[in-house]
This record gives sequence, C-alpha cells and structure tokens, in this order.
Amino acid sequence: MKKMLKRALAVMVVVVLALTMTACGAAKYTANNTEYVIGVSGPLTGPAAVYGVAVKNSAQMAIDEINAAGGLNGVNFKFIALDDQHDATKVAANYASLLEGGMQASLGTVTTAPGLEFSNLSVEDNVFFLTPSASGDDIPKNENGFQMCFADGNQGKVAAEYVKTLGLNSIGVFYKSDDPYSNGIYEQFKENLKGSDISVVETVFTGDASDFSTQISSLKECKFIFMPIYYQPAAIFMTQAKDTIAADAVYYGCDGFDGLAGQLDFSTIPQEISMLSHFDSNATEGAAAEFIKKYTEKYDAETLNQFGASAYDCVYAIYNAMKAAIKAGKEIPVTISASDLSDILKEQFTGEFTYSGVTGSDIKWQDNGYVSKGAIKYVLKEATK
Amino acid sequence: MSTTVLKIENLGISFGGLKAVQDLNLEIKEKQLYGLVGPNGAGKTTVFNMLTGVYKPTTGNFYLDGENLTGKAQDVINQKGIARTFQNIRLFNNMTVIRNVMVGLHNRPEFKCGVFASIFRLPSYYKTEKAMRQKAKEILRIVGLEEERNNLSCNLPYGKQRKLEIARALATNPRLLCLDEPAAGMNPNETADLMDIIKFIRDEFNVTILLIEHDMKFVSGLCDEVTVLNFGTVLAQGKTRDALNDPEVIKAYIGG
Amino acid sequence: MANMFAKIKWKHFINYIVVAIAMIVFGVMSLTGALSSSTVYLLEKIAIAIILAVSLSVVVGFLGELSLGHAGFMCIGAYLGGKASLLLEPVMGDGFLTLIVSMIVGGAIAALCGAVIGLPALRLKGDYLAIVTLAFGEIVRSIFMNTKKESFGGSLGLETPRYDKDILFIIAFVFVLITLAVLQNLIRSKHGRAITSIRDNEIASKATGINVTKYKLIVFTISSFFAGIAGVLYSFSNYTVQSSKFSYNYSIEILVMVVLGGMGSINGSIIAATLITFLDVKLQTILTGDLAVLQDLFYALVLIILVIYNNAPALKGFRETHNLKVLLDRFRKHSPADRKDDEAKWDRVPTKISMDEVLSVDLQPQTTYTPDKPKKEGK
Amino acid sequence: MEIIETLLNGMSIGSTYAMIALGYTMVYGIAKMLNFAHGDVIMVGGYMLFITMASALSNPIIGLIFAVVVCMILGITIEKIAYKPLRGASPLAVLITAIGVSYLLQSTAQMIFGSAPKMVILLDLGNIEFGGLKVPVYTLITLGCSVVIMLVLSLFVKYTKTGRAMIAVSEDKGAAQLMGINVNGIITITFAIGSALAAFAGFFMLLKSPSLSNTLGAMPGIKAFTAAVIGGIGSIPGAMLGGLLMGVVEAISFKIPVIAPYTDAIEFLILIVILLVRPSGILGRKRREKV
Repeated sequence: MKKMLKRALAVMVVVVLALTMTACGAAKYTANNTEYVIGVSGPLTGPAAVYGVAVKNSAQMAIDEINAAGGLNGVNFKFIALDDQHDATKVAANYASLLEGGMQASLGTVTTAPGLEFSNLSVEDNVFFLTPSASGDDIPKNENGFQMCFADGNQGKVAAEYVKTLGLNSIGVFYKSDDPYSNGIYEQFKENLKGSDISVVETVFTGDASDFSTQISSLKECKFIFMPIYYQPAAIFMTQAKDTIAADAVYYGCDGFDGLAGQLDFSTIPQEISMLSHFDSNATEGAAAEFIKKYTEKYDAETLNQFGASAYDCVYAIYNAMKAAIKAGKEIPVTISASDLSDILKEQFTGEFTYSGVTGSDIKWQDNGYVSKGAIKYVLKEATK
Repeated sequence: MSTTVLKIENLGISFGGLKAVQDLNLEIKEKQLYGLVGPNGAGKTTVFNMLTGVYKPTTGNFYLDGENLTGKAQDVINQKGIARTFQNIRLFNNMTVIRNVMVGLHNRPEFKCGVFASIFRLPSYYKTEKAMRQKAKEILRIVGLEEERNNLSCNLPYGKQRKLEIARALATNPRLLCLDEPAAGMNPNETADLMDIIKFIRDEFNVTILLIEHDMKFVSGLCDEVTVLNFGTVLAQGKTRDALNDPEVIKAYIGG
Repeated sequence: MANMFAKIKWKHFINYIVVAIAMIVFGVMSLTGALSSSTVYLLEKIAIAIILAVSLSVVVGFLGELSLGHAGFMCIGAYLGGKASLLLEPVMGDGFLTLIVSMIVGGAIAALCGAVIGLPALRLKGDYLAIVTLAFGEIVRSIFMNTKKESFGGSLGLETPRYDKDILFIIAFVFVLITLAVLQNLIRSKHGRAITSIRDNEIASKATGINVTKYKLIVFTISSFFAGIAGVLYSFSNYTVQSSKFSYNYSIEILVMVVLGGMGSINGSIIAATLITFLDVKLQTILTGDLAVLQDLFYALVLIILVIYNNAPALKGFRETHNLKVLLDRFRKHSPADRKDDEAKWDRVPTKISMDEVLSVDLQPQTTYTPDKPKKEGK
Repeated sequence: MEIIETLLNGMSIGSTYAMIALGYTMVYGIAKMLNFAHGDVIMVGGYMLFITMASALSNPIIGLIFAVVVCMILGITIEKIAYKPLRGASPLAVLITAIGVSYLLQSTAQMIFGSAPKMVILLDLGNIEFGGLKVPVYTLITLGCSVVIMLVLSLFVKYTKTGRAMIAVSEDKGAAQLMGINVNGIITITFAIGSALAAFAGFFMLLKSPSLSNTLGAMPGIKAFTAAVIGGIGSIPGAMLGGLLMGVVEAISFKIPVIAPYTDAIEFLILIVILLVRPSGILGRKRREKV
C-alpha cells in the first residue's frame, strides 16, 4: 500500500509540476513592459492562413516603421501574433497568453468566426481592440471594440442600395452558407432588397467545394451576380463559369474579392468584375500604391490583400491616437495597464480623432465601433467587348 | 425412461444452392452423452451453429425440453439452456481465467445486479460480485484450473484453454452442452483426462452433452449414441458401436 | 481497522485521488489569486478533454468499436446545453442550478442520439461503423451550422453565457470525477466484463449468453451522455459555440488521446488527454508569428513517433525493457502477483476494428465471402 | 432538360470523387488501412503541377508525369517510414499515423509554398455544345479518364501476375506469404499505384478549379472516402459508382435552394441509409467470420 501511495505521489507531482509551470503571479502583466505591446490572434495556419499572415506581416511592417522613426516619444512598440486557426476555441488561450505577455492594445482577431469570443473576453478586462478585418456586425458590440473594415451588414446594405439603382428585374446571388462573413452580408442584402421587385436567384455552396457547375447552370440567365464571398472560391467560380454565364454579365463582390488578381487570369474572363471595398491590391496611385510597394519589397506578394492593408492602418491608427492623446495632455507610460490605455483610446476613437491611411482618408469611428469611411466601387476588370 | 432434452426435427440449411445439412432428426435424452461424427465438411459444425442460433435453419425445428428454439437469437438460446464450445478456441483473451468464467455466470438469475446498482455501487453489487467469484472458483476447481485463475486466458497452454472454454460454457448453467471437438490438439494423456472430466461434469452439473469429435476412440469411449453425417445427410444413427461399424460409414471414412 | 484499510484496492482509486488532489491544489491556488487566467483556460480544457477521452475510451478500448463521431455528441451537448442555459438564465439566474439543468438537458439529448446511432452499430462492423459515426458527426455539424440566427446562431455560432471562470474549472474537475466514477464502476462490474467480452470475442460472447445488442446500446448511450456533458461544459467555458469546431478532425483528436493512452486503459486516456491538451495549447501560445506553422509539424512528428514506438511489432523487445513502467518499477518492489485489472495490452487487443474488405473487380455484388482459415492447431 | 443538365453536373463533381475513391479503395483493399493521408498526397501532386507550370517547361503533360513520379516516390516513402513498421499492429495505430502524416504534409506544404493559394492554370479546354447544353470539356475528360483508369485497374488486377498477387494478399496476407508472394513488395506497389492515382486526381481537380492550397485534398478526400464506402470499399467498380452517386446527389441537392446548405448532411445521410440497407456498400462483398 505504501508503494502505491508513493507511486500516486510521484504521478501527482508530475501533473502538478506540469501545470504549475504556467501558473505564475497574476495581477499586473504590463508592469515590466519596456515596449508598448500590441497583440493579435489570427489564422496563421490552416485554410484561412493567408489572411492571418497578411495581417501579421503588415502590422509588423507598420511597427517596424514606427520604431525606426523613433517610436512613441522614444519608446518602441512590440507586436505579437498568435495562431487561432480560424477557430473560436483557440481564442481564449491566445487572449490570456497575450494579456500575460503584456499586451496593452490589440488588433482583436483577423476573422469574424473567432472574433465574438475575443470581443467578449476583452470586455472583461477592458482591453481596447481595433480589428482590421473581423467584419461581423456584432464584433464591436462592446464599447472597447472598433473595426477598421466595413461591418458585414453595412456592406450588404450598401450593395443592396447599389443593386436597386441598376434597374434590373432579376439578379443572381452566390454565397457560402456556412461562412459568417458571407451570411452576414447576404442577410442584410436580402433584408434591404425587400420591397423592390427584383427577383433573386439564390445559390449556395459549403465547405471547400470546388466544383460549381450546378450553381453556374442555375445562374446562367443572370446578368448581375452578387458574390459576397472570399476571392478563392470566387476565382474558381469565374474560371468555371466564363463560357456559360453571359459575357456581358457583372460579378459584383465585397471586400473579400480583393486578392482576386492573384488567383485569376483576368484576360480569360469576359465578364465584368467589380467590388465594393476600401482597398485595391492593384492600386497604382496614392497611399495604397505606396503600401503595396513597401509590402511587396518585404514580403511575399501573394499574401498581399486588404486584410494586410487594414492591419497596417490599424497599427498606425492606434499609434496616432496615442500620440494625439499625449498631445491632449494624457500620460501614457510604457507600463500603462491595458485597461487605462483602453479608456484613453476609447475617448480618442469616439471623439474627434480622424485617421487617413491606406484604406481611406478622414476615417472616423461611430460610437458603436463601426468605421465610417468611403467605400469605393472598384472595377477590377471591365467586360471584354 | 428419462425425458427428452433435445429434439431435432427435419433440420436443414442451405447456403445458396448448397444444401449443407438436410433432414436431420435426432433425440437426446437427459444426461446422455451423444456424439456427432463424420468426415471433414460433413456439416457437423453447421448443426452446432443452427442449434446455437448462429445460422437460421431453412427447414425444420429443434426443441429444448419441448420448447421450440428454432431461429432464436444466440444469447436467447444460450439463456434457454444450450451452451457450446468452439472448434477453434474462442476465449476472451485479454481477460483473466476467472473473469472468463464470470462472464459465463452473467445471466444466472441468482447473480442479478442491474447497471444502476453497479454504477452506484449498491450493496447488491458487492454481494453478487463476491458470490460470482465464489461460484467461478468452484467451477474452475472442477475442471482443474483453480490455480490458473489469475492468469490471462491467452497465456494458458492449449489443453487448458479447451478446459476453460468448457468451464465458461458450464457457467451459463446449460441443459445441453455442445462440445465442438473438445479433444482436438490434445495428447493421449490429456484426452483421457478430458474424458474423465466430461463424465464428471455430466454427473456433477446434471447436464446433457452433445459432442463433435474425430477421435473415434474418444467417441466410442464416451458416447452411448451417435449420429454419423456425410455431406449434410445422416449416414447412420444409433448405438455407438453399431453406427460406427455400419458399412456406409466405413466407406465414407475410408473412401471408395 | 488497519486490515480493512489494506484491503482497499488502492490502484482502483489512484486516478480519483490524483484528480481530486489536482483539483484541490488548483482550487486553493485560484482562491489565493495565484492562478493566471491562461492556466484556468488550460485546466478547463484539460478537464473537458479528459471527460471526452475517458468516455470514448469505453467505446473504443472496452467495447472495441471505432467511433469517429464523438465530437458530434459533444456538439449536441454544447448547443442544446448552451441553449438551455440561455433560456433558463432569465428564470433561474446564471447560477449553479442553471448549470446543472443545462448539463442534464445536454447530456440526455446527446445520450438519446448515442442510442440512435448505436442502433446501426448492431448491424455494422468496425470500419463501417466508424464511417457511419463520422457521417453522423458531420450531419450534426452541418445542421447546427445552417440553423437560423435566432434559434442556434447559424454560422456565427450560439452565444452562450460564460460561467464564472474561477469556479468553472473546479466544477469541470468534479465532473471528471463523476465521469470516472460512473464509467469505472460500470467497467469493474459484471456488465463491464460483458462489455469487454464483446471486444475480445463477439461470437463467443453471444454464445455465452451476453445480449450484445443491449450492451452496445448501453455503452454508446453512456459514452455519448458524457460527451454531451463535456459539450455543455465547453459551452460554459466559451462565449460562443461554433459548430465548425466539432468536425471529424476533433473526433480524431479525441481518438488520438485514447489510442496514445493505450486501449482499455482509463488512466492512460487521462494522462494522454492531459498531455496532448497541454502540448496543444502550449505550442499554440509559444510559437508566435512565423513560427506558428511549426505547431502542426511538431504535433504530427510527436504523433507518428509515439505511435510507432508504442505499437511497432519490431520494437516490442525494446519497449519491454525501456518503458515508464520499468522505470517506475525500479522505485518499488515488483510483486508478480500484481496484475492489471481489465487492462488489455494494446498490441494484443484483437480489434474488431478490422480492415477486412477484400479487393474486388466484380460488377455483381456477392453475397457472402467466408474466409476459410486453417485451424490454428490441427490435430 | 434541366434534369439532364443536373445529372451532367453531378457527373462532373462525381468523376473527381471517383478518381480519388479509386485510390482509397486500392489501398484499403490490399493494405487494409484507412489512408487518411491520401487527400494530402493529392495536394502534393497539385504543388508539383504548380512547380512545373511555373517553370520553363510549362506543359501540363510533363507536369502530370512529374507529379505522378513525385507522388509515387512520396507514397512509397510514407509507406516505408510510417506504415510498414506497424504492419501486424492494430489497424487503429496505422490510422493514427496516417493522420499524423496528413498533418505533416499539410504543414510542410505551408512552410515551403506559403499560405496564399496558388493559381495553376493547366489547360483551357472550353465547352462542347450538345443540343443546347454546354458541357465543359474537362468534365468529359475527367469522366473518360476515370472510366479508363477503372478499367485498366480492373484488368491489371484480374489478369496480371502482380494483380493476382494483390488479390491474394488482400484475401489472406499470411497465406499469400506462404505461397511465395512478396507481401511487402505488393503493398509497396499498391501504395505506388494509389499515390499515382492521387496525382491524377490532383491534375483533374486543378484542371477544373485552378486554385491550389495546402488543404486541397482534405474535404474531397473525406467525401471520396465516403463514396468508396457507399460503393463497397475494396471494390474497384464500386468506387467509381459511389463517386458518381455522390456527385449526382451533391448536384441535385445544390440545385434545390431550400436544402442546398445541408448538402454535406444529405450526402452523409445517404451513406448511412445505404449502409443500413447494404452493410457492405453497393458492390461490396459481405464478409462473414467463420464460426
């Protein structure tokens, strides 16, 4: 019996040791900071990795630029990106780990699916976040959350308004029913289209489907196809549909379309491709072009997309807001707690603070956390005559 | 005249077009030792499989103590009182010897203890557990395996595995015990030992035994009546000596 | 008195003791504020993983059926338990009572589904059952994915209240103890012997009078009940329940815990669940930025090496001389009378999880193929 | 008209599944393992095509040959390193290593090729008109090729010495060994063939949808496996049949808006129903243990 007890004790000690390795003092995580810490949780691996990688690269680029220019009053910034694989379950661990790593402000999550979890967690500790691309309507529902991208519902609404002006009798829709982004936009689109006499041919796909022949044959009579989806399935759809759908049809998408150029040889597609977005990765002028140039010099051009551009803006917006707050007489020591910084930043973002950058100029934020900036209809490719 | 335990009427089965067994009729009396013999592929094991519910007979019926059990599920037939062993030993290899026997005791009414009683460790659980262990030990003692009770059954030598299978079948408290080549793979000493055990358990457990065996010495030493099968049909039936000396039987065995 | 004390089978209770001590130690640490929130999340995850692994272990390790749909039952528990807690919150508050009622609702409905999926289990063999359970899990996931926003949150998932995190992990560990108690008591009873006998030899089991149908149903039901409980705990430990989490990949992750822990070993499942969850979370939070891509690589390598080490027939001799048990034996006097209870050595479990279909090129379905194996030992 | 069109679309989807299912069924039938890494071998084949198309030799046929060769080598390597040491161990152990290999291939691919999806345009084949119906040529080619591959495999298994040895190994490894068949050699050949089929599947998947990422093979792999089980796993014609059936079900389901979001659920439901009616799949052989 003694032997057994001894053995039990040994096993227990191992388990407890393994677990206590992580259990260190709670309380003030930021007390030992020597740099301002900004954190993000995003999909760095898995099917959505390209978005997370874009955010990670661009935010790092912005931080490096800020640090090279002397930081904030001589204090540098540090950026931590953790992988959540587009899975809400992994967010809690990431969030706690970031917080314990001294995070003072955050970019939230990269994608919508895990974003809600982050939003709910961060309000507990009052951690400010400005998400570059988690566009779900509910993401900024708490007062500590803000978006740099357009909320899905707004995108759907704007798209519906636009469609109404076209004077069409019938349009097609192609969306991904198991994706919150796609669903979020389409629901508001449908809602706002009610009352008009436009009939909608609705087609869906799910998962990683890559053969859209059925959906294409359902849509082949349509002259206008609204596609609130990401660019990879859109590229597959357009390639498979190029001869079946009328050559004078229009593919119309939202910010998810950005990046299409890397997936599609536009010259082979006869139809027009447009999107409503805040950034075009093929921009040749303005701040966007400058960002693209810097990004492609530093990183793989394939990961360039609006997620990155938006993240770049997020970092600068936080930086500028901190600068503005200091100017207004606030003190932001390097060891400031996340909650104190959050109060300062919230005041800025709901106040007079405006920001101009890659994804828009004179960007302002509403009290509910939504961004107000100009959405631009980009014609990625005109119809081939 | 003792009562009839098993009665088989016109039993037959066919797989596709092949008639594996046809028109089998036999009657086994209480405490009888009955042999089922025949060359390879004669359909002996198929008869066992029908009697224990593995196969559903295509024709005919069989009765245990007058109750028709034809086409019943295997576990129901076992609970009604037909237990068996297998030609190629089928033990619960990852369980100890005593547990193998305790599985056999599972359905006995005296060891009733529901799932809930077990999960919540009601007093009845401790009582039945103890009683089952006791009973299992008793059975093991009879077949001479008491010493081995805590070994894994797969570590037993071949002869003992055969005995354990018999012990497990006995544990289900059968009326009729079907032994499928119990002496296969045993040396002459073990065979002689087994014959004694089989006789002993018949008396001790008050059980009727139907057995398949190739070893004619074994059969003639044990059984008072036999049925000889060949290609699924009955060649001869009756007192062991008479049936085995039937010219048809000799022809089937020697060929020609 | 001392005699009675010595009679207790300590090894039957060792896992309760270890879990209880861990629970108390961490509970005290949490009260004194010495526990960081990342540790709390980790503990919750470990507790949930243990419940899942132990409940699956009963199906795979003791009944010998391969289930790839465990995450599906968890999904049912998470959604329905979460929904129940949402509906109950206005009536009963967000206290312990709500938690218990939600647990019962989630667990019971998951158990019901387990019974329903257990029915085909009676007809199908190992690998076919595996694919049916996988299909079941995917169906559940797909249904919850496409629900209306008002009912179960649709693709964005159901928002559920998070339980007080200082207490939830303790509750979770209590449920680990309950799971252990119920499942181990079941296994260490006559019913457990019946279940193990089905794994070891289904034909013999039937011939010995075991109602195989009944026991398969019981095992599937109880196992999915606890998967459902784990699901409800999951919904309480997260703000959102998203069905995309419960894909077959997650079922496989649970299966990996069971297999690495050793078939038929509940303690093994507990240790494997703890270590895998620990490894998973640590890799995720330590490998930041560009290093994140190494997570899966590392995990995959650990998996392959461990499985080959544990199972390769060629390494058997090496395993028997170089393993943890031998190491532990050095610290205690080994008595040959000690024998593991109901623990099946992994490489000897005659898995019904057999890959048995034969290559064929025939266009006509054939009725029966009976392999006529030669007798092991002829006479 | 619409029905024919939907059926054709189903064939288009199903021919890809059939192609993958053929590989699954071969490996399963002989090596008796669920090779969860099969889908990821497809992905590797896809990247090999990508490398070829991005190089100076941008020819799809050379790409296909290159992909087939690389995948065969990869398949044999995986078999030798991860599966062969476990021969004789429980099938579950092999299942777990297969999953490990799957993770390994996916993360290696991301490390080498990055996270961004790649565009791989192999050939632009256009459409053919059949009385008002536009049918993409790739559909016809994929369908044709999978039928040809199925026939070749069937003939190979039935009439060549190696093929017959495969059947022998499939029925009873031990007995085959006793009859002088090199069981390990046969299993290696099986993996080589299975991986070559995966490379073909990768080619046809990219021919249809030119977007390549490291999860290319994951979901189609599972669907194709389901298809193989529906058809009766181990049966070569069954794989074909199951694949096409899955495709047609998917097409019909996508055609009806109300049930379209539940397409995956419907496909898996059909699997369950078919297995309940025929526990060994449509063309599978029912195996019964001798008592």
